[in-house]
Amino acid sequence: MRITCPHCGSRGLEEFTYRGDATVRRPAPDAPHDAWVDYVYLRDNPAGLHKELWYHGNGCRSWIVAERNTITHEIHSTRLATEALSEEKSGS
Amino acid sequence: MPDRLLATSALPQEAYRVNGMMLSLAPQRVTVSIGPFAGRLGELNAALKKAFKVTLPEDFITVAGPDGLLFTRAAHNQWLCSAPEGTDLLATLSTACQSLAALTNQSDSRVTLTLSGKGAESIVAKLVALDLHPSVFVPGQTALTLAGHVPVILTRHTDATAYDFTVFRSLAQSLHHDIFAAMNGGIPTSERVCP
Amino acid sequence: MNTPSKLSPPKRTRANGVDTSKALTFTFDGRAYTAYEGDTLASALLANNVRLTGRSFKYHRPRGILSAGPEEPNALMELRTGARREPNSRATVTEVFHGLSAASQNRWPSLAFDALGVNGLLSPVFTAGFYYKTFMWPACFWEKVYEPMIRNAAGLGRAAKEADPDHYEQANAFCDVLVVGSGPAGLAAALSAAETGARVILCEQDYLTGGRLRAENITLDNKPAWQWGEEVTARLRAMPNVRLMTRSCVFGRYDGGTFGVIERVADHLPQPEENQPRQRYWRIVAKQCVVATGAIERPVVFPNNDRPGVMLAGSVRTYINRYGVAPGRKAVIYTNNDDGLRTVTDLYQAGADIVAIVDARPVPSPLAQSLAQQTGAFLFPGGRISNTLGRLGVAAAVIGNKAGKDQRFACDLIAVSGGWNPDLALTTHHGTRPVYNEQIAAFVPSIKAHDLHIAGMVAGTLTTRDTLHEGAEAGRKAAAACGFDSAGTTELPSAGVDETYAIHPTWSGIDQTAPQKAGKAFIDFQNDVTAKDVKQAAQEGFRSVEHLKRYTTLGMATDQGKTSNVNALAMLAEFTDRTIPETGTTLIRPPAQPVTLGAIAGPNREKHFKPTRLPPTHQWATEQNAVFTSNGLWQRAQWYPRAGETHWLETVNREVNTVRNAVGFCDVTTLGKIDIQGPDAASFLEKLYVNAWQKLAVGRARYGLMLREDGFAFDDGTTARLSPTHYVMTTTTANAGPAMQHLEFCHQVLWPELDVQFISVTDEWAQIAVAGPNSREVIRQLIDPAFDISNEAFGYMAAAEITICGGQQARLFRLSFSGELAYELAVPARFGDALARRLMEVGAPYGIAPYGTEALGVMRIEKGHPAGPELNGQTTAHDLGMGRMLSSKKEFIGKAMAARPALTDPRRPTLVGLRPVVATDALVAGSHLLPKGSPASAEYDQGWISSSAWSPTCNSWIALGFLSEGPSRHGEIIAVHNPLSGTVTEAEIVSPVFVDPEGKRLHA
Amino acid sequence: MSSKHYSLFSLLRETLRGNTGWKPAWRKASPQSSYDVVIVGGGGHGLATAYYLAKRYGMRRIAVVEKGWIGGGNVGRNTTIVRSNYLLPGNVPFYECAMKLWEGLEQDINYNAMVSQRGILNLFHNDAQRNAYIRRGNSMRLHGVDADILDAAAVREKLPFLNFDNARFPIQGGLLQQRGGTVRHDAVAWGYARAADQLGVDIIENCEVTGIRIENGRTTGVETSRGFIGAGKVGLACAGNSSRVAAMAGLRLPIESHVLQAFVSEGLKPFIDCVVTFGAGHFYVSQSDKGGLVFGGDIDGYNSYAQRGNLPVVEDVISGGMALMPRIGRVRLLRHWGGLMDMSMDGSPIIDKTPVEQLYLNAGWCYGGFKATPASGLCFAHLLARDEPHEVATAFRLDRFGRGAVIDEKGMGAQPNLH
Repeated sequence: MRITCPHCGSRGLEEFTYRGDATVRRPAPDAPHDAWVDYVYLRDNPAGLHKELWYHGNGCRSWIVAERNTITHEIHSTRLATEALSEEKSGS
Repeated sequence: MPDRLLATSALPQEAYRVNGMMLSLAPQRVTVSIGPFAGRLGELNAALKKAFKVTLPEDFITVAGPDGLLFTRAAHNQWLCSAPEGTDLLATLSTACQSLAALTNQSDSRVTLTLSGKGAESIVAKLVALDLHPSVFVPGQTALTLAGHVPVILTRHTDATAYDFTVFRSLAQSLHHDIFAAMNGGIPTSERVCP
Repeated sequence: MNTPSKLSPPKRTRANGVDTSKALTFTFDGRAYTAYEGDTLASALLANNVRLTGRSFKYHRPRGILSAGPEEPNALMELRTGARREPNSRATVTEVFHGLSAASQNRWPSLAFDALGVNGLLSPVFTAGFYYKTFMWPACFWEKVYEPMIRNAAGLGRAAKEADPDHYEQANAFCDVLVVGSGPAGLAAALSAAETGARVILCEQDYLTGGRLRAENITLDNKPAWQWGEEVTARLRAMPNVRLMTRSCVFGRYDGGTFGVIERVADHLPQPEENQPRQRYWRIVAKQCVVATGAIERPVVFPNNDRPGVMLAGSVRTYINRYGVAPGRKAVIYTNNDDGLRTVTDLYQAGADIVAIVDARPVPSPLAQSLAQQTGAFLFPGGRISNTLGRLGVAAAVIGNKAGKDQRFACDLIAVSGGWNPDLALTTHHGTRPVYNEQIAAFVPSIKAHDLHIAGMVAGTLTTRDTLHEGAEAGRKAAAACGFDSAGTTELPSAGVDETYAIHPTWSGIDQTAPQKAGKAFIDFQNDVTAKDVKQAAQEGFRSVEHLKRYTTLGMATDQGKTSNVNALAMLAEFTDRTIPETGTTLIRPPAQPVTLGAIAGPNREKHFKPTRLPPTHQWATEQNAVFTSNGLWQRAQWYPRAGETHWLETVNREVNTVRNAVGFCDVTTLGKIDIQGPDAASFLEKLYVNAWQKLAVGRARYGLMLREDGFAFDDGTTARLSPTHYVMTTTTANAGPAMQHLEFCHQVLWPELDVQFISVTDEWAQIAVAGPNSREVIRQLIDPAFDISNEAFGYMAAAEITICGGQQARLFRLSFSGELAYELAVPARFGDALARRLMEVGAPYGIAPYGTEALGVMRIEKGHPAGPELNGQTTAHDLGMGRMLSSKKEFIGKAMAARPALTDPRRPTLVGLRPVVATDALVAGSHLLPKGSPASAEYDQGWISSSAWSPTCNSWIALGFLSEGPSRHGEIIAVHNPLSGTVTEAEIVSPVFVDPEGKRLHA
Repeated sequence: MSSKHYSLFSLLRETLRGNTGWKPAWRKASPQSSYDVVIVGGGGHGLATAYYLAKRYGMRRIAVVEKGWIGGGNVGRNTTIVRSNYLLPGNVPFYECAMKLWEGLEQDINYNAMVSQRGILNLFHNDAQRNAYIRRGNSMRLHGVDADILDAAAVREKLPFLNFDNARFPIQGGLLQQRGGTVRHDAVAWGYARAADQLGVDIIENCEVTGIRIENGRTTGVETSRGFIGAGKVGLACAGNSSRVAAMAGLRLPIESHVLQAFVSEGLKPFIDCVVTFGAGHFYVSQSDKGGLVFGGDIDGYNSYAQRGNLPVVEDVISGGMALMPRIGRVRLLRHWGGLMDMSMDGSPIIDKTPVEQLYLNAGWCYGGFKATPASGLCFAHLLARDEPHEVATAFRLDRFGRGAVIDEKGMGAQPNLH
């Protein structure tokens, strides 16, 4: 598998570390207990398109949001986490 | 007053030659990392432009300033600035970019190994999973990547046949071994070695 | 090596791939033979009339060479000897070199007489699924009797006993178009793609390009086809945008256009030249790929179809045309298609008698008729071979005519063709199942991928002309997909004759009404799976192809069913009254051909399995005769033995005593160090650590604990404030990388609004701990006079940027892991070595000595500081006795989850100290803690020992452990159970701080 | 006369009559309109559950529905290792229960799954690892499980060909569980299927569950590609597909699906007589009764339903093998493949009721499902039959994440790809 780092371009899997589901959002500090349990433990785990976080630790140290198909392993898009998140914030 | 401490090199100074290629330790330079604070990149570039007539490169390349200064992009939001040994780089940069960026001395963090000679590209290709074709990894370009298991900053010299591997000091001996082993293994027969 | 043969070299005719001027000598089972350069072991053995080459796995039946390629199931050998012994090597792809020694395998005492051939007599018992029904009585016999018996018979060749002496390389290559296979389709594809200017890599697993162009007696542009192949190869070699890799097998297609390739660099040499790798493992990343891997011929299943001398018809032609070897003198050809009939002509021209042509097709073939006339062979239209005879090889074929009447013909070769199967491997590695094509009675690729093009025989295209055109088209399309458009079209040669295929499948080929009378009809030669096994499996309900494969072991041998899978599933379809598409087929898993483990591992072996990180004082420590230990990738000095010390414990005790009583020093560079700067640096630290940071004064350091988001402890260390916006954080050695990743995550994903910058300075600073009552005096010898390090000016947990030795920039921290008055002194890494030497000099009057990680560990246990064994990812702040550090006034990572009931349960095992009732009774880390007097049973288990040491300071064994409700139980005597060693030791539960609990020493 | 029971007698009789009397190992059942219990998933766990439900809990009217062919998931794709060398009290009794069931399996189900207790040896390479293994070994001993600590010399005596003299991370010793070993994986599925079938269980292949019918918060059956099947209780045993199936009932699980690769070499004359795990890299190996080295390592580490992995892990695993056994340099890899792992958030399984009434979950097996098969079946059957957890599976609750009572053997936290 190769992942296109928005900064560095196409790189091999070995340069990256996986974190998982990029759609979960850290609850507010005073959020109810269940919201925290959901955030830390529950996952959609879809078969198909999956937004996920990767860390380009052996490269530019960016956190990246990749949209990848978990059945075909095809990567549809990659974005910097900072950009994807700031867009989400300004969009909401 | 006690004697000054003497510096020790992470690797022996002598160059290794095999199969027409050479692996050597690049001259030590002074290096400072520049990490622009939030939203200050524009001001920082303006300040650098004023002081050194350069701005931080957006691409992963190295640009040259006056007095042997080099600026290399080295992380998502970090650049390495280096200068010849003896420069008080931290002070120079502090003056220029006060409060616009985090400045951290990195002079001792890394050492640079230079691999040069005909066929060097095929040796680099044994260690680095990057497309090294000169149209893709162009002379002067830099990449943050892995050489085998070792993280490096790889730079292709502008004369195209030499490469710099900039590596964390503690890993320098390991990387040196790996490059030397790759050199000894020879140039694959399918490799086109440009004259 | 054996002495060269005195025999005259075998005669060759018209070989297009062998240099008959270069004779070589090799041995097989100790006997010397002659070969020529360009021979495979198989072609050379055939030229020397060696037919018996191996024994099958289960029944130990005599077997000969079946094929001329990597699909070979029978002719497997051990090559070379000693540490270079290579088991299960296929003679059909082994290039002969002078001095090659090959040996048959899986036979005893000899190949011609194999005692385990007796297994064949037991074959009525050894049927499909036999194992699962038996060996159960009595139960205890499995391990004692049955399994040892089975294992004794298991496997084929023997792995070398010694470490592989050769070395291997890894390499990476990138291209626009990767072409796999250099037959007519592959060459045309490479040429048409290269002519557009695209970067092309052409991989050929063989040592010569050309594929079937070399195997067939055909012409292109009125010249032998192989000459066209050589011309194109030469053109490709000359093109700067082409990389031509021979002896390079593309073994797998992985994600993102990545292909795994093994290049056999030196396997054709007696041994690699000095420093030359034996093999090189390539990762090739291609934007587009043309698969032109050709096809593999199917055998025909009939009774005793496994005797040496039964060969694939196409392979017979390969031996004749490429190697100039006629594999037999009296031949029977058995085919169900026109392609197989080519063999008649080629064999005839090579001087063999064509005894009979058995054309299994129901409709008589005019081509077969004319060939029979030409060669004087008996023709059996609609016939079949109903048996073969012979002891260690074919001596006769029993041929049944259309009416079912059998006739016997003496022969030494039966060339069989059941049709051709596209070599699908690379097209199914991503999980796409192939589809059945009635026209050619074979499975063809169904994959539709934007980056994959399939051309030639692998696509089911079986004439030379069409494969050339298809190849050229695929190459052009692939290049176009990379943005290279060609102006013209690639010039292709004109094929000599119109080839026909006209297959009519004959799957079972055996007489269903009277099965097995004549003998076993083999489908999978290597694993001895017969038609009857397939039938029985179907009868027992193993009707899925996957079940069939697993139940009978069909297709699981070293050849992975390349010649057997399609025959088997077609037969399964027959037996279960289904069509072939209904029955389906299995996926082919990578590797497409077996690949050498050493090559995949590459240079990462032995001492270089993983990189080594060396701290700045490594060279100096080596000179001090330090004993080193691995701490992650770091090499650290474990202790520094001195002359006269006879045991490591003696050394460590001396080092501890030195620190406790005088002064010692230790390189602690390996701890992770992160430089953190920015207006929000303090706020950032507040999020990371459980405790408060805003109010830490400049010039001070503080201990901090980090949790994971799930509330368990993650890492700890001290962080010092160098300026209002500048901190330097330390992490544990083990977590330096993960901590950096964590910080980046928190900054980029969770709190991007925080204005903070950070960078690792682990390698930047050589950091040395100087500890002991005399440490201040030693530091004073180094530090420049401008700096005051008196206890008043530079108290415990102070931090400062200073200069030493006359202006050398440095950092000084008053930190103590040992509990003594202690400092950590940091200098730029290049001065680390000199600093160690200087410390030895200036510290000598104060009794200085270096100490290693072992003494460091003893002293931290004496002080009750948690380290790796305590911060094992399963413990909470509460467990570590740091529950009260959790700030209630701010948010931090892990806060919410740390409050869960199970994490704060007071019954959780919590950090305690333990001291044996008898000081010299060892406390062993990993022992469990049970109430005194309770039986050694898990229900009484209350905790465990995480760390222990002999404390020279306490003159006793001491330990840290976790004990349920531990802090409230100080003074209680508990039983320390170590059932692994059968010991129970009594120990007192005490505070985890054994030395100087008031902290007087570190504040001194 | 047909040959249903396997015995020396039936074997002899079939040998004499050309093996023509063997009957299908299990019937090709078609779905009935309803069952008392429908198990979703015809893998090892589902089949074992059905068997124990019928055998030990006396349930009748049981169906196992499988979308493909039985045993096609992880029970047929693993590296065949069985062991009970666990550390944490939530796990040890459960895996030991499985171990004991393995030990009597052949006689119980009249099928030879070749349970081979050749021992499993976990190597350690530094003091911290040694101490952790001592803690684990002692935990095993306290639970009545066999465990022994070997020093480097004892390991050398047992496996002299390991790399002792030139290793980056020298071997210091190992934790041995002699009762651990290997089992012929496919045979486990077939054996349970055959035994369950003989007790009247319907094994329905090529029957994909497409929905879970819920009325008033209560499960009433499953929609399948072969029509609706009513069920008093529905048990999910879908391993890597757990999240997909649970989602049909509106549930989100603390599970991610990941790919784990496995590897086999060409057949070799046996030289590795036990299961060995490398402690300084990601590699474990055993040698099968056919002679192949069966080995594996870490999961690939990203969510996947593809049943195949990538080269970095291939390289990582094989270099681990070479580091441990430099003699295998010239041995060849024959095949590698991938399976879907239902990686739970703490690395331990879930056998529990779900918030939907009459819907039960057996999932989260990570890469350890095979060794658990008999106990998983037994405990799931117990739960389905009695509506309360089996005594050795009381910790495997779905609410443990909320409570914090996680069972985290590796101490990696809520990061499934690190377990």
